[in-house]
Amino acid sequence: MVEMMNFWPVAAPEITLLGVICVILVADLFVSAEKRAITFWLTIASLVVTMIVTIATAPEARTVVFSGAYVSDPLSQVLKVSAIGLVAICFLYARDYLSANNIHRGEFYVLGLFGLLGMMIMMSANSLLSMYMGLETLALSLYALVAVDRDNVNSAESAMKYFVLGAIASGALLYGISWIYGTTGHLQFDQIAAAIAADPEINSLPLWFGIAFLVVGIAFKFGAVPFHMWVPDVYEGARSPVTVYIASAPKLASLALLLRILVDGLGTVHDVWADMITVVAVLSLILGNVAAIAQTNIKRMLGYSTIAHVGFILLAIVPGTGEGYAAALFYTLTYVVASLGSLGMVILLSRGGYEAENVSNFKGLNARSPWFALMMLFLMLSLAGIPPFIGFFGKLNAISVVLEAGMVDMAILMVVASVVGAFYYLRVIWFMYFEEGEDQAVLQMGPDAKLAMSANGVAVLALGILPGWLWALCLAVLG
Amino acid sequence: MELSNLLSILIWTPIVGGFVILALGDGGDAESSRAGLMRQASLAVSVVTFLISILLYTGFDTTTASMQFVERVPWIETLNVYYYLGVDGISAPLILLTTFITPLVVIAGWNTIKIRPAQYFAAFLILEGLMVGVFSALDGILFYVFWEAMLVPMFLIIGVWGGARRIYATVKFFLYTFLGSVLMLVAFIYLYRVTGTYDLFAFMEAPISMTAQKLIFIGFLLAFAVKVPMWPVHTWLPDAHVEAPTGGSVILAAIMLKMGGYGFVRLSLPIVPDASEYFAGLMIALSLIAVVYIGFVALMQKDMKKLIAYSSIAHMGFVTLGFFLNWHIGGDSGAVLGISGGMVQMVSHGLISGAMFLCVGVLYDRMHSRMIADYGGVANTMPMFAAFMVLFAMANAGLPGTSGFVGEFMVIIASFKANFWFAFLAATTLVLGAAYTLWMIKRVVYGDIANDKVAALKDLNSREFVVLSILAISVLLVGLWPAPLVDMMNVTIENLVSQISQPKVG
Amino acid sequence: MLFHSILFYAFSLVLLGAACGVVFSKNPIHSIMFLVLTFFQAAILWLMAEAEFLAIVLVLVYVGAVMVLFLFVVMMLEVDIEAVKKGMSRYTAPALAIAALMTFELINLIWLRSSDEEVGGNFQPLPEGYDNTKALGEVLYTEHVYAFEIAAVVLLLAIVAAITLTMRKRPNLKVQDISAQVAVQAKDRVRIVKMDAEEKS
Amino acid sequence: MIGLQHYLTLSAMLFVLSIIGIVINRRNLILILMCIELMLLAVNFNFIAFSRYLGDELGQVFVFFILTVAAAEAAIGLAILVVLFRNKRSINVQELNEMKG
Amino acid sequence: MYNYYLTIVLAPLIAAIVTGLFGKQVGRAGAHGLTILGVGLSCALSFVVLYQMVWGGASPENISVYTWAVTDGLRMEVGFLVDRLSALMMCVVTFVSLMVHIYTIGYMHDDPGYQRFFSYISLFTFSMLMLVMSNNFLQLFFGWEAVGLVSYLLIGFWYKKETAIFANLKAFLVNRVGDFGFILGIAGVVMLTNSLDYATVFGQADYIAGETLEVIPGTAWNAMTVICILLFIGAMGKSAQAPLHVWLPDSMEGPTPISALIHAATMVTAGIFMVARMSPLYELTTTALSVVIVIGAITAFFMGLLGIVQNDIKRVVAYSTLSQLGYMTVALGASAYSAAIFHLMTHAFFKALLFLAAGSVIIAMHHEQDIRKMGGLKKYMPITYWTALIGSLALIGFPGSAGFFSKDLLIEAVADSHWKGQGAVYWIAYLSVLLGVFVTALYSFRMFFLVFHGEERMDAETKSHLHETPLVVTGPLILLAIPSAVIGWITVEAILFGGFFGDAIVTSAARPDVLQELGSHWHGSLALLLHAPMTPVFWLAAAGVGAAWYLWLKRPDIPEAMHKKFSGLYNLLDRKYYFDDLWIKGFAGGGRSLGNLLWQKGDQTVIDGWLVNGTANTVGRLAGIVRQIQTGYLYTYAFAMIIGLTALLSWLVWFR
Repeated sequence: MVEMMNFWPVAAPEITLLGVICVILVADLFVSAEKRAITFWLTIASLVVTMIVTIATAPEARTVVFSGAYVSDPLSQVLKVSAIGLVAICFLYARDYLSANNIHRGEFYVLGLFGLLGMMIMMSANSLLSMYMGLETLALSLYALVAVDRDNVNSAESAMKYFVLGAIASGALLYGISWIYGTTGHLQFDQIAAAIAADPEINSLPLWFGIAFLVVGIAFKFGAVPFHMWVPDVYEGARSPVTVYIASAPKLASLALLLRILVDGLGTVHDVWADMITVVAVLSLILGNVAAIAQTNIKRMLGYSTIAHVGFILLAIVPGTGEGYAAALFYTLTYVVASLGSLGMVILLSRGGYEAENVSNFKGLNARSPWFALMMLFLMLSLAGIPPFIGFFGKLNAISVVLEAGMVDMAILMVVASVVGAFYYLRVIWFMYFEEGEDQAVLQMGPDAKLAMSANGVAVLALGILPGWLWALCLAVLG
Repeated sequence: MELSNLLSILIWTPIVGGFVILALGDGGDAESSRAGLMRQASLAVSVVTFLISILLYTGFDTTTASMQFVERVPWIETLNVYYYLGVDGISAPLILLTTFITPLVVIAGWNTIKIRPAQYFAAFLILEGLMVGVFSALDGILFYVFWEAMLVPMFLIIGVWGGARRIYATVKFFLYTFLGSVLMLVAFIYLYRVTGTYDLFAFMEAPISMTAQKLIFIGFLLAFAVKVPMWPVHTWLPDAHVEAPTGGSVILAAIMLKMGGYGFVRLSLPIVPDASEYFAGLMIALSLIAVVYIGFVALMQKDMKKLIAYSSIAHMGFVTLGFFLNWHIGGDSGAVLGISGGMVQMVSHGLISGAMFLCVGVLYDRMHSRMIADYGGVANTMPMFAAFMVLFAMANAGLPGTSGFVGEFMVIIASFKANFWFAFLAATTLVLGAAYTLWMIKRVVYGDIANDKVAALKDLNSREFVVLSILAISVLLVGLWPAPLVDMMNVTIENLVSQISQPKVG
Repeated sequence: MLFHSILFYAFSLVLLGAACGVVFSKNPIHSIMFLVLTFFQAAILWLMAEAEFLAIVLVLVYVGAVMVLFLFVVMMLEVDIEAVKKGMSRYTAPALAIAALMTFELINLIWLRSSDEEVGGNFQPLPEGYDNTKALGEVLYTEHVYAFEIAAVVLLLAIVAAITLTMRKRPNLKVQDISAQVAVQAKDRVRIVKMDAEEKS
Repeated sequence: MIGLQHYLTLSAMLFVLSIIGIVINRRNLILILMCIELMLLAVNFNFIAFSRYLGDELGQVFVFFILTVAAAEAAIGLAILVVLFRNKRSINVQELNEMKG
Repeated sequence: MYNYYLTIVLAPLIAAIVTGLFGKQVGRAGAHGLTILGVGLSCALSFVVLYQMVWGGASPENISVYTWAVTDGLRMEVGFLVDRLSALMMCVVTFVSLMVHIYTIGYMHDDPGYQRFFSYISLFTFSMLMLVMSNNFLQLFFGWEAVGLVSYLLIGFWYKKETAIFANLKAFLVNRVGDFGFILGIAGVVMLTNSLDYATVFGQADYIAGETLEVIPGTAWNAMTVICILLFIGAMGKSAQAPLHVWLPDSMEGPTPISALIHAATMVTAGIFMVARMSPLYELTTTALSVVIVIGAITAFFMGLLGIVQNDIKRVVAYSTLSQLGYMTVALGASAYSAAIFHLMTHAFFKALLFLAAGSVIIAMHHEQDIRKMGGLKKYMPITYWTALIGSLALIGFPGSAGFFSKDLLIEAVADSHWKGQGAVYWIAYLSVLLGVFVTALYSFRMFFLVFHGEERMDAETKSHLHETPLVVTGPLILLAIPSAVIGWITVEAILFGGFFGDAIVTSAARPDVLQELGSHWHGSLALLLHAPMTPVFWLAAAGVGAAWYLWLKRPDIPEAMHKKFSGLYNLLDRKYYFDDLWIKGFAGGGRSLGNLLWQKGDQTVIDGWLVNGTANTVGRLAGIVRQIQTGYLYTYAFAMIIGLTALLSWLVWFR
């Protein structure tokens, strides 16, 4: 039983979060619809508490508890802190929108927090079992979140699609896990790695099949081609706050999924999965960028753009170097900040009953609000990878590691794809600046959300001007 | 004044000024006193920047080829990226050109910008800072950051204040140039992987295999060729110029095109000299095609701005021609002449094309047409303007005594040393340049008054007069006495030539 | 052990047949029934593999709960059975081809390196006194307590989510709000409205 | 003698069948949910077979959790189905294409 | 002397700048006062310089004013080389210019662009002086182009006239074609010597004579020949040699004073001057000299023929200018540089005189220029009549006139040239100049008779206002008539046979010096005069005058009849051998078509249409296809996943 108790305070973040979720769940029952802000602020407060706990209880070195099911290491710390922050900002953006659309219910926050819990479990998972459990926690929360607006056909439809495809993906993932388990006899990542190292016989077709199924599951979570098809529909169909949620923190969880399984567990058979990931990444890069061009719905467009960005992240993984993983982490972190902001802007422009979902809704934004037009400009440029915004450094590092591995063709593909991608980001900018908008209404949003949005926009510039520390951090975590 | 951080001051004064003006805004009303204040502030910032840049000239040491006014502090230590600035004889004239042209552009847009003037001027100021940054950056990433960031204000300038097809033009401009420069980024990263640093001098010293050199050269080539622009990647330029507001056209032609030429001398030649040698024939061929082909194309333009845009391409052909003559000149001299000629041509083209676009802008402000056919006999109603226009046209045609002649002359002489036919084709610009420029002058300025609109034209106001006079004086000054300009670059270029003559295949 | 084999093949065939029935039958109710059959066959096969605990759980949880839920939903939704009785999707042919390919690959993989002596009999006999339920119970609450807790969370989450999605307050539903009744105060009960005396105009 | 390979083969066939069921079915969403259950069943077969083959309980523990999660998943899936049906009055797969392109 | 030179150059420049920029402030009187003062000062000082050179014993001076730029060891400077050649040119230029300035006061009296005009001609004087006084190729090119610029501005002076602005564009562009060769020539010089300075280049001339140049790969040509021909192409443009002559007749669209100054007396002779200046180079290459002489001969004869059919008074003079320039060029080609310069000088006076006289007639006729509408003007304008007569006689080389000495000796020189017995080139040159004499006399006196004699064909309105022009017009006529009459007599011996030019003009030691040979027969001006009737030149000229008299005064019906009978020939002449068509329709039109083709097909269709927008469209179409794949159906999505999965598995099984 001594071994049983050492999980505190290593697993404190998850435990704290679960605790506050229960508190909020109960508290929300006693809060009337008009006073829903209490739930909101309680949620924010609990996130702050969780964040503090996460930082405060961070162990000095890599610590494994729960019989090897849970690991706390710098990677999990960085990912968790980022995820908590992203979720908090997402909630800040969401509140006014939700109340304006009569879907302001405590469940939204609870489900969001459950999702966060799932992500954190994934980030700290040290075995395929806990990874799977975390993954399902996250996935089930997301399915429910997408459908949270019960009266919206599109939400329900996209939730259904997401659910079915997600179930197939987790089925594939499980099937893969079963093969990994069958060939190595283990579920813990370090043991899997050790088993493969110990017996070269294992490194053969059955294991590879397992890996292929795992790659399908991972690629689905990322939304990489050809397992991407849920992405645009879910981005479009979900209500905007949910889209913001899906587009931000879960990407970090996906990265954790990838890094934990493929690197921690299967790092020794890097060459097997590298080729698969390369193919998937190349397809994502091409298809994501090309398809985004033809979109008129900005959420859908950003959905496709996510696919393209995933291509970058995956390509950075391919070389299998520490620097490459760091680059992937850096890219993901910087990407989600910009993604959060740009989808947040969709919320910012929407009002009760009016969705600013089309790219054309951004027309004339510069006349309506020069400041937020500028913020959106920053975000778009960051996504397009134009310096001095942070997105550029993400691309820089990704291309750098790819070149280091001698994959010149991939590097060229990456830059050419980013040129194609620049087009649709530019379209948003030109709608904001060059065209007259029909909508002249003043932006309706609370000061907290506006502040968050400004901070988000400025962050992509500020990070771009001083990207050194973040890169150093990523290198320290994974390099 | 402390000169050690002069370059930083030159970069950040306009950028910070621009952001302040952007933040203060004009309240959306071009007629308001707040907008007026912003105009004055913009002018003040640009003039102050120019005045500070004079220190760069006075403090510049023409006897050394090494970098001056150097600043070097770590920026991104984990990537070995430095905030590394410095100028030599190649970049200093271009920085001066930048700081010189910007106030003129600000003045030129004084009353003509009716929508969001504060943003307009702020965009130009930020652009100015970024352009100075490009010319002074000595670190690959810093260079690239300035290089790309520059696209954004220009994109907005064309898109917001441009003409009817501005969106097509500005997106084309952006994507074209972006496509070119991303490959340069790949080349930079490759060099970083070889040297472990983004220091341009480390790039220059590192031995690189021939295959790698060729690939790097191609990466650079696309970036710079698009910017210059060289045939056949020039087609963004006419569109961008035509649709851009006057100030945008001026900056685009006067300075942004120079980025390409600057890139060739600063990066391509010294970093991959062997590949440059390998590709020199191709480069010369493309340059000559630009001179001849584009000369003919310019002849047939119906739109004044388009005509000047095409003439810019043809003139920039001389720049690239001069730069790549080195390996075709057998004798002991001539390479320096070619590169100096190219550099002088860049400065001179900056002045002349800027002036030409301003002239068209003057007409456009009055008649809202750029079509040659809408004009005729402007000299009758605008004699003062006609005088300027003819002067600048003559400069554009490369008349001796104007700056347009100096660079062309040097390059033609140098190219004769390389090959008779190089010089022969290059010299066709004497005929073609005169033909397209003066034919336009004939149709626009001369002749009887074509229509009532022309009859109602008013001659230059004092603001326009001042701008054009300043440019006219500079065009004549450089034409009559280019020695100060040439002396500024001589040592650096000689050093460059000796540097690129040594193979560095590793 | 021939008998064992025969049993295995027999149940397997029934299982696959039932699964096909799930996929291909036109009436969803039939599909559910086929699924129940499938689960039963699976439970039997698991028993044959000496995984008794899971076999029981499968029957209890799936047949007892999940399948009932399915049935309940199908009946509750009053789905127009006739309307959904349409043919197969246009991907049928290529999908079957792909399926054949995938099956071939998987079976090829499974039997690839199996020499004759290896085939069958590779399940180690369980030690004497082995109790599957006990063995699982021992590790479930110690070694796998973390996953177990998460499983609890997942179930909680499922409850919350299901309620969120399906429970709705009907606007016309007349229900008592006890907390409001308790919290009522005197001034809420009687409202005194001051009115001006009516005047004839 | 029946052993690992037999179970794996059965599992593989079941897995493929369930996937095909999802693809070729254009009638009924409930059927798709059922196919998902089938798929998980196939996975469970794999785990149990491997667990027995390797002689440790890990696989069976995993199956236990899969069963739990599958139940939760089924609940949420059906809840979404109900929501969808309330909005569309249909659970026809072919009518589920409001969003595309 | 340095200050003298600077003053000579700068005085007209300053006057031009002040009048040009502050035209309103200085007013009309100020404008002409200032410019005449400036040019007058230049003229006076030029004569002082010439005096110093010839009689004062001053040696040639080579002075650098300032360094324009230095790079790559190439010094580019602005400086003066003043020797007798340039001193003579300076005097001619400034004197004619001064006359024209004065004349302009009358001619442009009513023009609104009065100040502008004075500014231009003053600027021209400056440019021309820069050209002739230059000590290096760079400045030469500067002056060369600057005179072209002023010529452009002045031809288009009346910019409302469509013909004028057409003519000035044409003039500039044709000149540019010449300059194209010229700058290549300069570049060639730099290639061989790495210097632009005359002294350095000429100093190295002998060393580089053997250099070769591969213009067409595999064939080594003599570099000097190539360079000299290239430089001569420049001269052809500026001095209007066939086929680059087409601009000169059209340039008559400008005001008459500038026709006199620029397009007769000074600028067009810049080419002659340049070749003379480059004599150290030309002497090294007989091939180039052959080219020069043939071009000159063709111009001299065939352009003269065109004068016969012209009816515009100024155009007739213009064609005669072309023809005379041809003469000078022939002399250059014959290595008789001094003869060419001598003819240049005399021609400057009498041709300026003729133009100004024509201008005087035009003023009197109220800007009517068609000689068919004139006649019998002798009694109305006596001064003009007599001065024009002097000019015409000088032009045809009437014994004793300035033209007689220069032209007669020029023809002698050609006859004596070392080409003798060397085949076609010699005979082409010699016969052209001989027959040219007849032609010259014919068209000169045709015009003279039609204008001043015969019946009065003008309308009554014009006739009623006919009177002699004022003194500012006639004064310069008289002043120019004097040198036209006597300058030859006075200076012929000194210039041609006295080694007047010293080192400025070099002739090859390898061949007999033509002028020396000529000088061996020289017995003084009087002897030559007396010898005149014994030369074919005299009789040819006389025949020309006689024929003109007979055909246009006595029997005007004959030309009419011939016109009809030989309409083909007439058309050929009337259309100027179709050279204008070649240039305008052929080259200019062809250039425009080519430009259109490259623009429409090359830029718009191929590069923009196919490559740029084509790529964009392809991406767009791809996007459309991708959208098609995203059908919205769940089974499609699932199917895509399964295809992906199967692909991965298949790859593992078969390709790994």
